[in-house]
Amino acid sequence: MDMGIFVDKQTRAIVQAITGEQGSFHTRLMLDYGTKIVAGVTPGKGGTKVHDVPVYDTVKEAAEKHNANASIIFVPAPFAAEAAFEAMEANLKTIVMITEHIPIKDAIRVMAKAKQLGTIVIGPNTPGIIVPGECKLGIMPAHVFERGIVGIASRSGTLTYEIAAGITVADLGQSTCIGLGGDPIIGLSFVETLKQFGKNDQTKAVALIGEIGGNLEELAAAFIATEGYEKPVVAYVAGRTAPPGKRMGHAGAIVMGRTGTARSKIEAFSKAGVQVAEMPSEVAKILSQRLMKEKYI
Amino acid sequence: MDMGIFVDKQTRAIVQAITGEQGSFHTRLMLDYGTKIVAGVTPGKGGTKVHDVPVYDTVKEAAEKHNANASIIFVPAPFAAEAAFEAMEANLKTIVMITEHIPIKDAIRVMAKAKQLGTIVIGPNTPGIIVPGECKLGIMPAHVFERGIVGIASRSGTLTYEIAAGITVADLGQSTCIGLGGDPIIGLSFVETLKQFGKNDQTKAVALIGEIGGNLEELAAAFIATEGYEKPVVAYVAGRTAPPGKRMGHAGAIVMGRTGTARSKIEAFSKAGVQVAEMPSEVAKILSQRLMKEKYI
Amino acid sequence: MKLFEYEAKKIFAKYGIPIPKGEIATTPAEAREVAAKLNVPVMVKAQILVAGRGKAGGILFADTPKEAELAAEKLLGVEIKGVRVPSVLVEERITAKNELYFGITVDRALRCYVAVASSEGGMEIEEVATRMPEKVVKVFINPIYGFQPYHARQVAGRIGYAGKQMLSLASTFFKVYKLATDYDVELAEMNPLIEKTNQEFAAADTRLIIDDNAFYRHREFENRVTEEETKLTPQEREAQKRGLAYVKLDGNIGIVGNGAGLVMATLDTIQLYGGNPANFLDVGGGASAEKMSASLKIVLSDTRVNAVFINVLGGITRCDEIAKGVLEVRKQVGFAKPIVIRLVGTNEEEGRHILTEAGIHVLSSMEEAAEKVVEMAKAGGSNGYGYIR
Amino acid sequence: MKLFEYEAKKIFAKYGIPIPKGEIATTPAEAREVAAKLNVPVMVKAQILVAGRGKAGGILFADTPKEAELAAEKLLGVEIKGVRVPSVLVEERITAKNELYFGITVDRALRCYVAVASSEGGMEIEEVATRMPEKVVKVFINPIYGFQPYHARQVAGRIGYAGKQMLSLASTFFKVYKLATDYDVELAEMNPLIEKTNQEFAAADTRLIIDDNAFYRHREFENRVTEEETKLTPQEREAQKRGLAYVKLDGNIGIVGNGAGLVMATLDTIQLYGGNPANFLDVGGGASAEKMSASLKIVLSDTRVNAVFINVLGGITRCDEIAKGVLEVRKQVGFAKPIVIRLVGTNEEEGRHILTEAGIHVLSSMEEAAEKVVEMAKAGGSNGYGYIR
Repeated sequence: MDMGIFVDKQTRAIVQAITGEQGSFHTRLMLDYGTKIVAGVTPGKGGTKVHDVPVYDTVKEAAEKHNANASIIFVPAPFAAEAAFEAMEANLKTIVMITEHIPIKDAIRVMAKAKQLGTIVIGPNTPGIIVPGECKLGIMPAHVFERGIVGIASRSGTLTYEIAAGITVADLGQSTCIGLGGDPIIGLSFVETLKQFGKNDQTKAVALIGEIGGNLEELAAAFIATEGYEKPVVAYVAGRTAPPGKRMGHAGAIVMGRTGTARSKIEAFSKAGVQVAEMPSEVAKILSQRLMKEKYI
Repeated sequence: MDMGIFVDKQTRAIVQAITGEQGSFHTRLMLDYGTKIVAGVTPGKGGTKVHDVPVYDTVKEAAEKHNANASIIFVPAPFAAEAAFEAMEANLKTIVMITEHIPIKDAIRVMAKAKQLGTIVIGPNTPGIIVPGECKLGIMPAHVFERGIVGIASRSGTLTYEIAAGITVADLGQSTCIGLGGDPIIGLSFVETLKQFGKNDQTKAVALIGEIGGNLEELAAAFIATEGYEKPVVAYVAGRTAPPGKRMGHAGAIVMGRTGTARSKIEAFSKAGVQVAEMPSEVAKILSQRLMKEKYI
Repeated sequence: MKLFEYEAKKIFAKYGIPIPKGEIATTPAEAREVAAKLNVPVMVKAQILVAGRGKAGGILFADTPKEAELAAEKLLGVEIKGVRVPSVLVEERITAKNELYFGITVDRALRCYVAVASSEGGMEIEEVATRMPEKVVKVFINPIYGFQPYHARQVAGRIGYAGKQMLSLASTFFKVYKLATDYDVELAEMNPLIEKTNQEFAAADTRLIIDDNAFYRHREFENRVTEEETKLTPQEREAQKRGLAYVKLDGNIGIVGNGAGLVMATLDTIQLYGGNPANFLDVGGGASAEKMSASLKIVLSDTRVNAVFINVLGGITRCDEIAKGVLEVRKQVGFAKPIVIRLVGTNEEEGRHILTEAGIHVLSSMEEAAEKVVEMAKAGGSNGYGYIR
Repeated sequence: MKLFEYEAKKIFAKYGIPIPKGEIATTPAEAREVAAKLNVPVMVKAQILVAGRGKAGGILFADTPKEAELAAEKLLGVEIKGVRVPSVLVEERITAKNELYFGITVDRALRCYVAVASSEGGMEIEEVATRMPEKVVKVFINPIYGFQPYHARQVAGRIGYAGKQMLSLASTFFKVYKLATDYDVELAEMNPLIEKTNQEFAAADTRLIIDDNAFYRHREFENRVTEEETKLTPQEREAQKRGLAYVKLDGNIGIVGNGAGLVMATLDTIQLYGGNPANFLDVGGGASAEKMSASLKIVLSDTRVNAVFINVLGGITRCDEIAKGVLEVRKQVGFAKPIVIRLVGTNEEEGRHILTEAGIHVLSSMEEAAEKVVEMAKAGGSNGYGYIR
């Protein structure tokens, strides 16, 4: 049985920009977690090693020699889209883009190619993905996660750890925790993630952590309502107090005119029967109640 | 039974740049031949008519209102690639590009999109396609063609009429005569056309009319040899006397360094067992002999 | 980054998009000169970046140079929707037969650019979309093949134009797309795009928002950013200099946290408990002691603030670094305002230890801390009552 | 259109691709000056567009300015492979540790651009491909996504470079691709691309062929075309002016036909019968009487021609127009040389009628006509023996 979605113990990942500060630091943490980091790529540094991981000049070479199927990208923003193209062309099917500040125009092109090839792109501007106990392809602190039954999809970083920690403390744990990314253009939507969690046996409930900007939450609410989603879903939406026209830290967290308000999202969830937590700590509480009611715990 | 390949009596075509001199002139000739020209397109001339054919501003509108499935393009070279994109997006599946002098860069993009969508592009720089008695989507003189059993694929215009006329006089006639186009980048190759003729019951023999430049003839020869092509094939290759580095009228008819010589093509055909005519008039003669031997006539 | 109307219009004009004749003026006398030069009835338009400028009285009409001068006098230096008017655009007044809309923006859900057009311009397009959805034409742009001239013609046809006018509109739409791509825009908009009585068109008002993340491809805006800085509050300026995400809000509780989502949630929680945040400040991931102390100093320097909430959940961020940063501030500038600290996560023990050693109490629950800080702020944040002295 | 080496190098340099220092010279004195200015051993390179220039003695070495002057004297005005040398490029001589190859060209069969590289440069790449196919790296370029920097790195790695040299090579390859796309090239080539003893690289020789059909996007080449015209034969110049496809050949039988393929086939047939065509001339599709007469006059004006073959199969072209054009020429300039006419197809009857009325005999079979014209040319094309007087 699959423990989580998108990645697992068999995932063989490369790290793009492995020789950089971030890349090298998190390679060590991912290796420590047990993730199979099979190779790294930094153009011009081919032939060297980082934490005993061999480094190549091109993704093609790294992927072919080590039979990789995933990549995590730490490449600086101006070159990150190109890095994603390189990974897609090398046939890596899951790509985590940690990089922040990628121009929208570039992100749009990356997602178009990903759609064509059927590549899963997590991010950009994401903490990554973790299937506790199996695989961590990201920069999240491992200690707040515990193998369990809640699938988390979030547009945020630290707030996710906050809520995940609550879920861990409540002894529910996570099947997978996935950061969709804080940018306006990201590879995965709540709807796509909900579909995956729907098919995943390990996942008994889903937590959606949204924020202002865009309409991914509204689309998720519509999907849940029209499809009659079977697993319990709890939502939290950050940014109720955010003024319009201001970016709240994330490039994607902005109310534009009348669209993208927390209110609109919360109303949409409520209408779809999704319980919305008022405070981060409530997410775990509501999940516990719902899961008890449904006799999962 | 299909009489020919790619087009037939059911083909419903639009003419792009129908209000131009060429477009209007050949629309009349195609209508006279019985081709279903259902609409025309010239931006800014929507609402007018040409030879009673309604004109629209966009291909989308023309195609949707008249349920078209093909297009013939007379649009000037700088806008011809865009016209092809418009036709492809409107879901027209057979596109004849009469236009000459389209830049290579543009043609490459057109062919890439066509491949993606599965669109058949005939040309550019082609006289078009004719299935005698059924459909003429092109600018060739109709009187040299007669319904019959020889499939012709050619990179040339007038030379094709010369050879087709000979085949008509020899009472063999044509199942389809298709001009691949005289440009370096064209939508169909001899190989692709051979495959179609192979599947077409009406076609009992194939005439390939090549010329210097590129290696489509060599590839056709290799295909015939390795696949064991079942129908008799006769070839003619123009340009034995052409000096290297000079364009012989067609943008594509050029010997570059050592590649693209008539000699190389003729040798390849001969090696593949394809009889090569020395003079245009010999094509019909050889075909008659071969077909008599195979008891088709 | 939002460009002023006159800046945007310069760029539109560069692409051959027709705009009304006009010039910028920063004094009433200049406005008079421009109007005299134009020698036609003019509009005097406040150059501010807030929406709804017209309704708020930011656009005045003037039939003579003298009237233009008076109009400029009325607008310059005045605050509209809380923003001071630094300059006015004096522009020929064009009689509109029709007011249209055209814009290129980003569709986040479909992950593509989208062209939006309407025969009903002059008001916000969202309003048209709500009131007359059938009047809004949207064309989603294929990221690989782009917006082609024939798409522009389709759009022009669908909003009701034919013949030469269709061609002329389409040509303008296509130029806007070209501009949008070249300049990495989040929004390029003509609203209203005016159909004149002579059947021609002019972009009477334009908006451009450039993707900040693409500035490295548009070095020409670097100066623009520097100019903008002079209009920032001291806190905003300092945060920008240090690459911190800072947004000024209306309240009195200063906030420092790590992670945009967590800080937003902190603001929301404060409000739930009846408090009012004074700012959003994300210290970022993996912040050093130095970055933490810079952040805290920014918040403390805001005179409106009478209590501070530090909310850190350590992931890549280490709690000991945060603690060190806090102590550094106390050493350097002292704590004139009460501060509530919630600190959990990576190196939590070390961080708590550093702070408790220094006599500073640390909380674990975000909600408890939020409640506490709201209480303090309500009490006026008097130092005596402060949670931390 | 082929560019001269020095023209190509200017463009390569504009893209930041390293090239040897050097300047063009049109006189020996200039060559001396350039060499003196460079103050290093130089190469003096004939600027002609034919391949194999080096082997044909078109590149000379010079260690002193005086030697450079002498070398230029040797080359300038001399004919190499039948082409007069109009100028020389005087260029610093670079010691090569290795000679590489890199080029972007068109793959006709796969309908895409292709990047070709080799660690074996300095000779024609087809030769390398024949002799050491394993030394040729080809990357077919996806028309939608293009040649990306990582493709360039893959190529640089595959021809044996690593580290900084790999990065530097890749950067150069990528720039060549950028240039190739911007300039609509059929071929952009560095051969040899030299690896210097200091590990750096320089494009010692470059070739650029621009797609003639894309000139409307590159107006800067229009003057270049005009300049070229001065080097054309009168026949070539006249044909170019009238937009006729004309190629000069070595023989004595002038050819006019309609359709490139048919004219090529006509040349081939003439040769089969033992004749030698003097030219290729395609009058084009749907030619008017005027265009026909212009074409015929071009062929007749060639003093080498002693017999003419007109081969027309009317499709869009109307035989009556062709006939009228022929008569017009007879009226204007007379027929000083025998002419054989083969005329069939659209309006054949009218065309034949016009010509036979005028006493001109018309044939139907291309082969019969070809045989006839060869016979005439062999007879010296004396007017008395001519098929048409």
